[in-house]
Amino acid sequence: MMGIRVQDTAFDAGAELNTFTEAQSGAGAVVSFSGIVRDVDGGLEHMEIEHYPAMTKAALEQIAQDARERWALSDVLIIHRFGHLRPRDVIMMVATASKHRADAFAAADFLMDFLKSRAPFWKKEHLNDGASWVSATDQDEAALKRW
Amino acid sequence: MMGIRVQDTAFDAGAELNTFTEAQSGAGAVVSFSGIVRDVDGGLEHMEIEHYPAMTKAALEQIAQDARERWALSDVLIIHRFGHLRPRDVIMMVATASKHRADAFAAADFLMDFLKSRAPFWKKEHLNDGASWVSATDQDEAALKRW
Amino acid sequence: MIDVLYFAWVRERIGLPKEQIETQAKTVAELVSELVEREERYAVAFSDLSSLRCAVDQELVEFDAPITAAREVAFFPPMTGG
Amino acid sequence: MIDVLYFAWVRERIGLPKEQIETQAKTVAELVSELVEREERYAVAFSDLSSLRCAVDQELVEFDAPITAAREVAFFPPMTGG
Repeated sequence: MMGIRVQDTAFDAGAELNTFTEAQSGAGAVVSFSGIVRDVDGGLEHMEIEHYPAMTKAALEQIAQDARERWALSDVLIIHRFGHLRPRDVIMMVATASKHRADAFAAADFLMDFLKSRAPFWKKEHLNDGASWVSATDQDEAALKRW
Repeated sequence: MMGIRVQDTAFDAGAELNTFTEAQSGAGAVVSFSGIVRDVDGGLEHMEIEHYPAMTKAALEQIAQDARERWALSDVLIIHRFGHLRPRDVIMMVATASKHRADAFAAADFLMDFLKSRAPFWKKEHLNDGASWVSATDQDEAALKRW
Repeated sequence: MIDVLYFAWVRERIGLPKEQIETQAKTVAELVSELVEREERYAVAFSDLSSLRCAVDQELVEFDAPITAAREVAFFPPMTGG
Repeated sequence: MIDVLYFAWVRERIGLPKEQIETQAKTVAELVSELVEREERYAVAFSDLSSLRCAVDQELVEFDAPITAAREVAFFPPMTGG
Protein backbone atom coordinates (compact mmCIF):
# COMPACT_ATOMS: atom_id res chain seq x y z
CA MET A 1 0.00 0.00 0.00
CA MET A 2 1.03 3.60 -0.51
CA GLY A 3 -0.80 6.91 -0.19
CA ILE A 4 0.43 10.13 -1.76
CA ARG A 5 -1.42 13.44 -1.50
CA VAL A 6 -0.46 16.94 -2.61
CA GLN A 7 -2.91 19.60 -1.49
CA ASP A 8 -3.27 23.29 -0.69
CA THR A 9 -5.62 22.71 2.23
CA ALA A 10 -4.66 21.93 5.82
CA PHE A 11 -4.81 18.33 7.06
CA ASP A 12 -5.08 16.76 10.51
CA ALA A 13 -1.80 14.90 11.08
CA GLY A 14 -3.16 13.05 14.12
CA ALA A 15 -6.26 11.84 12.29
CA GLU A 16 -4.08 10.80 9.35
CA LEU A 17 -1.77 8.88 11.70
CA ASN A 18 -4.72 7.03 13.23
CA THR A 19 -6.27 6.17 9.87
CA PHE A 20 -2.89 4.95 8.64
CA THR A 21 -2.25 2.86 11.77
CA GLU A 22 -5.71 1.30 11.78
CA ALA A 23 -5.34 0.25 8.14
CA GLN A 24 -2.32 -1.94 8.93
CA SER A 25 -2.48 -5.64 9.61
CA GLY A 26 0.70 -7.32 10.70
CA ALA A 27 2.65 -4.11 11.31
CA GLY A 28 4.26 -3.72 14.73
CA ALA A 29 5.81 -0.30 14.13
CA VAL A 30 4.57 3.00 12.74
CA VAL A 31 6.85 6.02 12.42
CA SER A 32 5.60 9.47 11.46
CA PHE A 33 7.35 12.71 10.67
CA SER A 34 5.62 16.10 10.59
CA GLY A 35 7.29 19.19 9.20
CA ILE A 36 6.12 22.42 10.79
CA VAL A 37 6.45 26.03 9.63
CA ARG A 38 8.97 27.56 12.03
CA ASP A 39 8.70 31.18 12.88
CA VAL A 40 11.92 32.96 11.89
CA ASP A 41 12.81 35.02 14.96
CA GLY A 42 9.20 36.09 15.27
CA GLY A 43 9.34 37.76 11.87
CA LEU A 44 7.59 35.26 9.62
CA GLU A 45 4.23 36.42 8.35
CA HIS A 46 3.61 33.49 6.09
CA MET A 47 5.28 30.85 3.95
CA GLU A 48 4.43 30.27 0.33
CA ILE A 49 5.11 26.87 -1.18
CA GLU A 50 5.28 26.56 -4.93
CA HIS A 51 5.40 23.21 -6.68
CA TYR A 52 5.47 21.68 -10.15
CA PRO A 53 2.00 20.15 -10.44
CA ALA A 54 2.68 17.90 -13.42
CA MET A 55 5.71 16.41 -11.72
CA THR A 56 5.08 16.46 -7.97
CA LYS A 57 2.95 13.39 -7.47
CA ALA A 58 5.06 11.18 -9.72
CA ALA A 59 8.23 12.34 -7.94
CA LEU A 60 6.75 11.52 -4.54
CA GLU A 61 5.56 8.14 -5.77
CA GLN A 62 9.05 7.38 -7.04
CA ILE A 63 10.59 8.29 -3.68
CA ALA A 64 8.02 6.13 -1.85
CA GLN A 65 8.66 3.29 -4.28
CA ASP A 66 12.42 3.54 -3.70
CA ALA A 67 11.80 3.26 0.04
CA ARG A 68 9.60 0.21 -0.45
CA GLU A 69 12.32 -1.50 -2.42
CA ARG A 70 14.93 -0.91 0.26
CA TRP A 71 12.96 -1.82 3.38
CA ALA A 72 10.21 -4.25 4.33
CA LEU A 73 7.34 -1.77 4.59
CA SER A 74 3.68 -2.63 4.76
CA ASP A 75 2.64 0.93 3.93
CA VAL A 76 3.88 4.44 3.17
CA LEU A 77 1.97 7.73 3.44
CA ILE A 78 3.13 11.11 2.14
CA ILE A 79 1.02 14.27 2.41
CA HIS A 80 2.54 17.58 1.29
CA ARG A 81 0.88 20.98 1.24
CA PHE A 82 1.53 23.82 -1.17
CA GLY A 83 0.22 27.38 -1.26
CA HIS A 84 -0.10 29.75 1.67
CA LEU A 85 0.96 28.56 5.15
CA ARG A 86 1.25 30.29 8.52
CA PRO A 87 3.75 29.77 11.35
CA ARG A 88 3.09 26.48 13.20
CA ASP A 89 1.10 25.03 10.31
CA VAL A 90 1.98 21.43 9.45
CA ILE A 91 3.62 21.56 6.00
CA MET A 92 3.81 17.87 5.34
CA MET A 93 3.93 14.45 6.94
CA VAL A 94 5.23 11.02 6.11
CA ALA A 95 4.30 7.78 7.84
CA THR A 96 5.81 4.33 7.44
CA ALA A 97 4.62 0.97 8.76
CA SER A 98 6.64 -2.21 9.14
CA LYS A 99 6.83 -5.40 11.12
CA HIS A 100 9.94 -4.31 13.03
CA ARG A 101 10.89 -0.81 14.05
CA ALA A 102 14.25 -0.50 12.27
CA ASP A 103 12.61 -0.56 8.82
CA ALA A 104 9.98 2.04 9.67
CA PHE A 105 12.59 4.38 11.19
CA ALA A 106 15.10 4.08 8.35
CA ALA A 107 12.43 4.48 5.67
CA ALA A 108 10.91 7.61 7.23
CA ASP A 109 14.37 9.15 7.56
CA PHE A 110 15.16 8.26 3.93
CA LEU A 111 11.83 9.65 2.68
CA MET A 112 12.50 12.95 4.37
CA ASP A 113 16.00 13.28 2.94
CA PHE A 114 14.71 12.71 -0.58
CA LEU A 115 11.55 14.80 -0.17
CA LYS A 116 13.77 17.65 0.92
CA SER A 117 16.00 17.69 -2.16
CA ARG A 118 14.24 15.69 -4.88
CA ALA A 119 10.57 16.60 -4.69
CA PRO A 120 9.69 19.73 -6.73
CA PHE A 121 8.68 22.13 -3.96
CA TRP A 122 10.11 25.58 -3.30
CA LYS A 123 9.54 27.59 -0.14
CA LYS A 124 9.39 31.35 0.07
CA GLU A 125 9.41 33.08 3.43
CA HIS A 126 7.46 36.29 3.73
CA LEU A 127 9.01 38.16 6.64
CA ASN A 128 8.07 41.49 8.19
CA ASP A 129 10.88 43.11 6.24
CA GLY A 130 10.61 41.35 2.88
CA ALA A 131 10.37 37.99 1.17
CA SER A 132 13.03 35.49 0.17
CA TRP A 133 13.27 32.00 -1.26
CA VAL A 134 14.60 29.40 1.15
CA SER A 135 17.97 28.10 -0.04
CA ALA A 136 18.80 24.43 -0.23
CA THR A 137 21.73 23.64 2.03
CA ASP A 138 24.87 21.61 1.35
CA GLN A 139 23.78 19.58 4.36
CA ASP A 140 20.55 18.57 2.60
CA GLU A 141 22.48 17.41 -0.45
CA ALA A 142 25.03 15.59 1.73
CA ALA A 143 22.21 13.80 3.56
CA LEU A 144 21.34 11.93 0.36
CA LYS A 145 24.76 10.30 0.37
CA ARG A 146 23.87 8.42 3.56
CA TRP A 147 21.66 6.07 1.57
CA MET B 1 9.44 19.90 28.33
CA MET B 2 8.86 16.21 28.76
CA GLY B 3 5.75 14.11 29.27
CA ILE B 4 5.82 10.56 30.62
CA ARG B 5 2.73 8.44 31.17
CA VAL B 6 2.31 4.80 32.16
CA GLN B 7 -1.28 3.60 32.05
CA ASP B 8 -3.47 0.52 31.65
CA THR B 9 -6.07 2.32 29.54
CA ALA B 10 -6.00 2.84 25.79
CA PHE B 11 -4.90 6.22 24.40
CA ASP B 12 -5.46 8.00 21.09
CA ALA B 13 -2.05 8.24 19.40
CA GLY B 14 -3.28 10.73 16.79
CA ALA B 15 -4.80 13.05 19.38
CA GLU B 16 -1.61 12.79 21.44
CA LEU B 17 0.48 13.65 18.37
CA ASN B 18 -1.65 16.73 17.68
CA THR B 19 -1.55 17.94 21.27
CA PHE B 20 2.21 17.43 21.33
CA THR B 21 2.72 19.24 18.00
CA GLU B 22 0.50 22.17 18.94
CA ALA B 23 2.37 22.68 22.21
CA GLN B 24 5.65 23.34 20.39
CA SER B 25 6.97 26.76 19.53
CA GLY B 26 10.07 26.93 17.41
CA ALA B 27 10.09 23.26 16.47
CA GLY B 28 10.22 22.43 12.77
CA ALA B 29 10.21 18.66 13.12
CA VAL B 30 8.11 16.16 15.05
CA VAL B 31 8.80 12.41 14.89
CA SER B 32 6.50 9.83 16.43
CA PHE B 33 6.77 6.09 16.88
CA SER B 34 3.83 3.83 17.73
CA GLY B 35 4.28 0.23 18.77
CA ILE B 36 1.37 -2.02 17.85
CA VAL B 37 0.39 -5.48 19.13
CA ARG B 38 1.11 -7.78 16.19
CA ASP B 39 -0.99 -10.82 15.72
CA VAL B 40 1.23 -13.93 15.79
CA ASP B 41 0.13 -15.92 12.73
CA GLY B 42 -3.50 -15.26 13.62
CA GLY B 43 -3.08 -17.06 16.93
CA LEU B 44 -2.75 -14.22 19.42
CA GLU B 45 -5.71 -13.87 21.75
CA HIS B 46 -4.26 -11.14 23.87
CA MET B 47 -1.04 -9.69 25.20
CA GLU B 48 -0.39 -9.06 28.86
CA ILE B 49 2.15 -6.44 29.85
CA GLU B 50 3.57 -6.53 33.34
CA HIS B 51 5.67 -3.70 34.73
CA TYR B 52 7.48 -2.63 37.89
CA PRO B 53 5.32 0.25 39.11
CA ALA B 54 7.78 1.74 41.59
CA MET B 55 10.50 1.85 38.93
CA THR B 56 8.82 2.38 35.56
CA LYS B 57 8.23 6.09 35.52
CA ALA B 58 11.68 6.95 36.86
CA ALA B 59 13.29 4.65 34.29
CA LEU B 60 11.38 6.30 31.43
CA GLU B 61 12.26 9.75 32.74
CA GLN B 62 15.92 8.78 32.83
CA ILE B 63 15.81 7.54 29.22
CA ALA B 64 14.05 10.74 28.11
CA GLN B 65 16.58 12.81 30.02
CA ASP B 66 19.47 10.97 28.36
CA ALA B 67 17.93 11.77 24.96
CA ARG B 68 17.58 15.44 25.87
CA GLU B 69 21.24 15.60 26.81
CA ARG B 70 22.36 14.10 23.50
CA TRP B 71 20.16 16.03 21.06
CA ALA B 72 18.62 19.50 20.82
CA LEU B 73 15.02 18.58 21.62
CA SER B 74 12.28 20.99 22.50
CA ASP B 75 10.06 18.21 23.86
CA VAL B 76 9.78 14.47 24.47
CA LEU B 77 6.64 12.40 25.03
CA ILE B 78 6.49 8.77 26.16
CA ILE B 79 3.22 6.89 26.75
CA HIS B 80 3.38 3.18 27.60
CA ARG B 81 0.48 0.88 28.40
CA PHE B 82 0.48 -2.12 30.70
CA GLY B 83 -2.18 -4.74 31.44
CA HIS B 84 -4.39 -6.48 28.93
CA LEU B 85 -4.01 -5.63 25.21
CA ARG B 86 -5.54 -7.04 22.05
CA PRO B 87 -4.05 -7.49 18.56
CA ARG B 88 -3.71 -4.12 16.77
CA ASP B 89 -3.87 -2.14 20.01
CA VAL B 90 -1.28 0.60 20.31
CA ILE B 91 1.09 -0.50 23.09
CA MET B 92 3.10 2.67 23.40
CA MET B 93 4.24 5.79 21.61
CA VAL B 94 7.11 8.22 21.73
CA ALA B 95 7.24 11.64 20.14
CA THR B 96 10.18 14.03 19.82
CA ALA B 97 10.26 17.65 18.66
CA SER B 98 13.27 19.61 17.47
CA LYS B 99 14.25 22.53 15.30
CA HIS B 100 15.81 20.29 12.63
CA ARG B 101 14.75 16.81 11.61
CA ALA B 102 17.98 14.93 12.32
CA ASP B 103 17.67 15.47 16.09
CA ALA B 104 14.03 14.36 16.26
CA PHE B 105 14.73 11.23 14.21
CA ALA B 106 17.84 10.17 16.12
CA ALA B 107 16.23 10.81 19.50
CA ALA B 108 13.07 8.81 18.71
CA ASP B 109 15.21 5.92 17.47
CA PHE B 110 17.36 6.09 20.63
CA LEU B 111 14.32 6.26 22.92
CA MET B 112 12.90 3.11 21.33
CA ASP B 113 16.15 1.17 21.67
CA PHE B 114 16.37 1.99 25.36
CA LEU B 115 12.66 1.55 26.08
CA LYS B 116 12.92 -1.90 24.58
CA SER B 117 15.71 -3.14 26.84
CA ARG B 118 15.95 -0.79 29.81
CA ALA B 119 12.39 0.04 30.80
CA PRO B 120 10.87 -2.51 33.22
CA PHE B 121 8.12 -3.99 31.07
CA TRP B 122 7.58 -7.67 30.26
CA LYS B 123 5.25 -8.97 27.58
CA LYS B 124 3.38 -12.25 27.69
CA GLU B 125 1.62 -13.55 24.61
CA HIS B 126 -1.54 -15.53 25.15
CA LEU B 127 -1.94 -17.67 22.04
CA ASN B 128 -4.69 -20.11 21.12
CA ASP B 129 -2.44 -22.96 22.22
CA GLY B 130 -0.87 -21.51 25.35
CA ALA B 131 0.94 -18.54 26.82
CA SER B 132 4.61 -17.56 26.79
CA TRP B 133 6.79 -14.66 27.84
CA VAL B 134 8.34 -12.72 24.95
CA SER B 135 12.12 -13.15 24.97
CA ALA B 136 14.50 -10.26 24.65
CA THR B 137 16.65 -10.68 21.56
CA ASP B 138 20.41 -10.33 21.13
CA GLN B 139 19.50 -7.79 18.44
CA ASP B 140 17.74 -5.60 21.02
CA GLU B 141 20.80 -5.65 23.24
CA ALA B 142 23.11 -5.00 20.28
CA ALA B 143 20.97 -2.01 19.25
CA LEU B 144 22.03 -0.19 22.43
CA LYS B 145 25.65 -0.24 21.29
CA ARG B 146 24.79 2.06 18.38
CA TRP B 147 24.57 5.01 20.77
CA MET C 1 7.56 23.77 -30.26
CA ILE C 2 8.48 22.98 -26.68
CA ASP C 3 6.91 24.11 -23.41
CA VAL C 4 9.42 25.75 -21.11
CA LEU C 5 8.46 26.15 -17.43
CA TYR C 6 10.09 28.26 -14.73
CA PHE C 7 9.65 27.93 -10.98
CA ALA C 8 10.47 29.93 -7.84
CA TRP C 9 13.07 32.69 -8.33
CA VAL C 10 13.76 31.54 -11.91
CA ARG C 11 10.11 32.28 -12.68
CA GLU C 12 10.36 35.64 -10.94
CA ARG C 13 13.54 36.69 -12.78
CA ILE C 14 12.26 35.66 -16.17
CA GLY C 15 8.87 37.14 -15.39
CA LEU C 16 6.62 34.32 -16.49
CA PRO C 17 5.79 30.76 -15.44
CA LYS C 18 5.64 29.18 -18.87
CA GLU C 19 6.21 29.88 -22.54
CA GLN C 20 6.26 28.00 -25.80
CA ILE C 21 9.56 28.10 -27.64
CA GLU C 22 10.52 27.21 -31.18
CA THR C 23 13.96 25.68 -30.93
CA GLN C 24 16.43 23.45 -32.72
CA ALA C 25 18.39 22.84 -29.50
CA LYS C 26 19.40 19.22 -29.01
CA THR C 27 20.12 19.40 -25.28
CA VAL C 28 18.97 21.37 -22.26
CA ALA C 29 22.30 23.21 -22.30
CA GLU C 30 21.79 24.29 -25.93
CA LEU C 31 18.31 25.55 -25.05
CA VAL C 32 19.80 27.56 -22.20
CA SER C 33 22.35 29.12 -24.59
CA GLU C 34 19.57 30.14 -26.96
CA LEU C 35 17.52 31.67 -24.15
CA VAL C 36 20.50 33.55 -22.71
CA GLU C 37 21.07 35.23 -26.07
CA ARG C 38 17.46 36.33 -26.36
CA GLU C 39 17.20 38.85 -23.53
CA GLU C 40 18.99 40.18 -20.50
CA ARG C 41 16.47 38.66 -18.03
CA TYR C 42 17.34 35.16 -19.28
CA ALA C 43 21.06 35.90 -19.01
CA VAL C 44 20.49 36.94 -15.40
CA ALA C 45 18.35 33.91 -14.54
CA PHE C 46 20.82 31.48 -16.11
CA SER C 47 24.02 33.20 -15.02
CA ASP C 48 25.00 30.42 -12.62
CA LEU C 49 23.93 26.97 -13.78
CA SER C 50 25.30 25.32 -10.63
CA SER C 51 22.46 26.99 -8.73
CA LEU C 52 19.85 25.63 -11.15
CA ARG C 53 18.18 22.29 -11.74
CA CYS C 54 16.22 21.10 -14.75
CA ALA C 55 13.65 18.50 -15.66
CA VAL C 56 12.70 17.11 -19.07
CA ASP C 57 9.16 15.80 -19.31
CA GLN C 58 8.92 15.89 -15.50
CA GLU C 59 12.09 13.88 -14.88
CA LEU C 60 15.09 15.45 -13.17
CA VAL C 61 18.03 15.43 -15.60
CA GLU C 62 21.48 16.95 -16.07
CA PHE C 63 21.99 19.89 -18.43
CA ASP C 64 23.48 17.65 -21.11
CA ALA C 65 20.22 15.66 -21.41
CA PRO C 66 18.72 15.45 -24.91
CA ILE C 67 15.49 17.33 -25.63
CA THR C 68 14.87 16.46 -29.27
CA ALA C 69 11.84 14.33 -28.34
CA ALA C 70 10.82 16.40 -25.33
CA ARG C 71 7.52 18.18 -24.88
CA GLU C 72 8.34 20.04 -21.68
CA VAL C 73 11.51 21.43 -20.11
CA ALA C 74 11.49 23.02 -16.64
CA PHE C 75 14.07 25.18 -14.87
CA PHE C 76 14.16 25.82 -11.15
CA PRO C 77 16.44 26.27 -8.14
CA PRO C 78 17.43 23.29 -5.95
CA MET C 79 14.28 21.98 -4.34
CA THR C 80 13.31 22.76 -0.76
CA GLY C 81 10.53 20.34 0.06
CA GLY C 82 9.72 18.63 3.34
CA MET D 1 14.33 -6.99 56.54
CA ILE D 2 14.40 -6.40 52.83
CA ASP D 3 11.57 -6.44 50.26
CA VAL D 4 12.27 -8.86 47.42
CA LEU D 5 10.20 -8.51 44.25
CA TYR D 6 9.81 -10.91 41.34
CA PHE D 7 8.45 -10.15 37.87
CA ALA D 8 7.33 -12.05 34.77
CA TRP D 9 8.44 -15.70 34.66
CA VAL D 10 10.60 -15.25 37.78
CA ARG D 11 7.42 -14.35 39.67
CA GLU D 12 5.62 -17.33 38.17
CA ARG D 13 8.39 -19.83 39.04
CA ILE D 14 8.79 -18.59 42.57
CA GLY D 15 5.03 -18.34 42.94
CA LEU D 16 4.71 -14.92 44.49
CA PRO D 17 5.30 -11.29 43.48
CA LYS D 18 6.89 -10.06 46.68
CA GLU D 19 8.17 -11.21 50.02
CA GLN D 20 10.04 -9.82 53.00
CA ILE D 21 13.32 -11.52 53.78
CA GLU D 22 15.59 -11.42 56.81
CA THR D 23 19.10 -11.58 55.41
CA GLN D 24 22.73 -10.81 56.21
CA ALA D 25 23.67 -10.90 52.50
CA LYS D 26 25.99 -8.07 51.49
CA THR D 27 25.39 -8.26 47.73
CA VAL D 28 22.64 -9.28 45.34
CA ALA D 29 24.63 -12.42 44.50
CA GLU D 30 24.82 -13.41 48.17
CA LEU D 31 21.07 -12.91 48.49
CA VAL D 32 20.56 -15.17 45.47
CA SER D 33 22.74 -17.88 47.09
CA GLU D 34 20.65 -17.73 50.26
CA LEU D 35 17.41 -17.99 48.29
CA VAL D 36 18.65 -20.89 46.16
CA GLU D 37 19.39 -22.89 49.33
CA ARG D 38 15.93 -22.28 50.74
CA GLU D 39 13.73 -24.18 48.31
CA GLU D 40 13.74 -25.95 44.98
CA ARG D 41 11.57 -23.28 43.28
CA TYR D 42 14.24 -20.64 43.96
CA ALA D 43 16.96 -22.94 42.66
CA VAL D 44 14.93 -23.34 39.46
CA ALA D 45 14.22 -19.62 39.06
CA PHE D 46 17.85 -18.65 39.65
CA SER D 47 19.46 -21.54 37.77
CA ASP D 48 20.80 -19.29 34.99
CA LEU D 49 21.77 -15.83 36.18
CA SER D 50 22.73 -14.74 32.66
CA SER D 51 19.01 -14.81 31.82
CA LEU D 52 18.14 -12.62 34.80
CA ARG D 53 18.40 -8.95 35.62
CA CYS D 54 18.18 -7.24 38.99
CA ALA D 55 17.46 -3.84 40.47
CA VAL D 56 18.30 -2.45 43.89
CA ASP D 57 15.97 0.27 45.11
CA GLN D 58 14.58 0.59 41.57
CA GLU D 59 17.96 1.02 39.89
CA LEU D 60 19.28 -1.58 37.46
CA VAL D 61 22.49 -3.06 38.88
CA GLU D 62 24.86 -5.98 38.39
CA PHE D 63 24.68 -9.01 40.68
CA ASP D 64 27.75 -7.89 42.63
CA ALA D 65 25.98 -4.69 43.75
CA PRO D 66 25.85 -4.08 47.53
CA ILE D 67 22.51 -4.38 49.31
CA THR D 68 23.48 -3.61 52.89
CA ALA D 69 21.58 -0.30 52.79
CA ALA D 70 18.90 -1.45 50.36
CA ARG D 71 15.19 -1.53 51.08
CA GLU D 72 14.09 -3.31 47.91
CA VAL D 73 15.67 -5.85 45.55
CA ALA D 74 13.90 -7.00 42.38
CA PHE D 75 14.59 -9.94 40.05
CA PHE D 76 13.26 -10.27 36.51
CA PRO D 77 14.06 -11.45 32.98
CA PRO D 78 15.58 -9.07 30.41
CA MET D 79 13.02 -6.39 29.73
CA THR D 80 10.78 -6.36 26.68
CA GLY D 81 9.25 -2.91 26.57
CA GLY D 82 8.35 -0.80 23.59
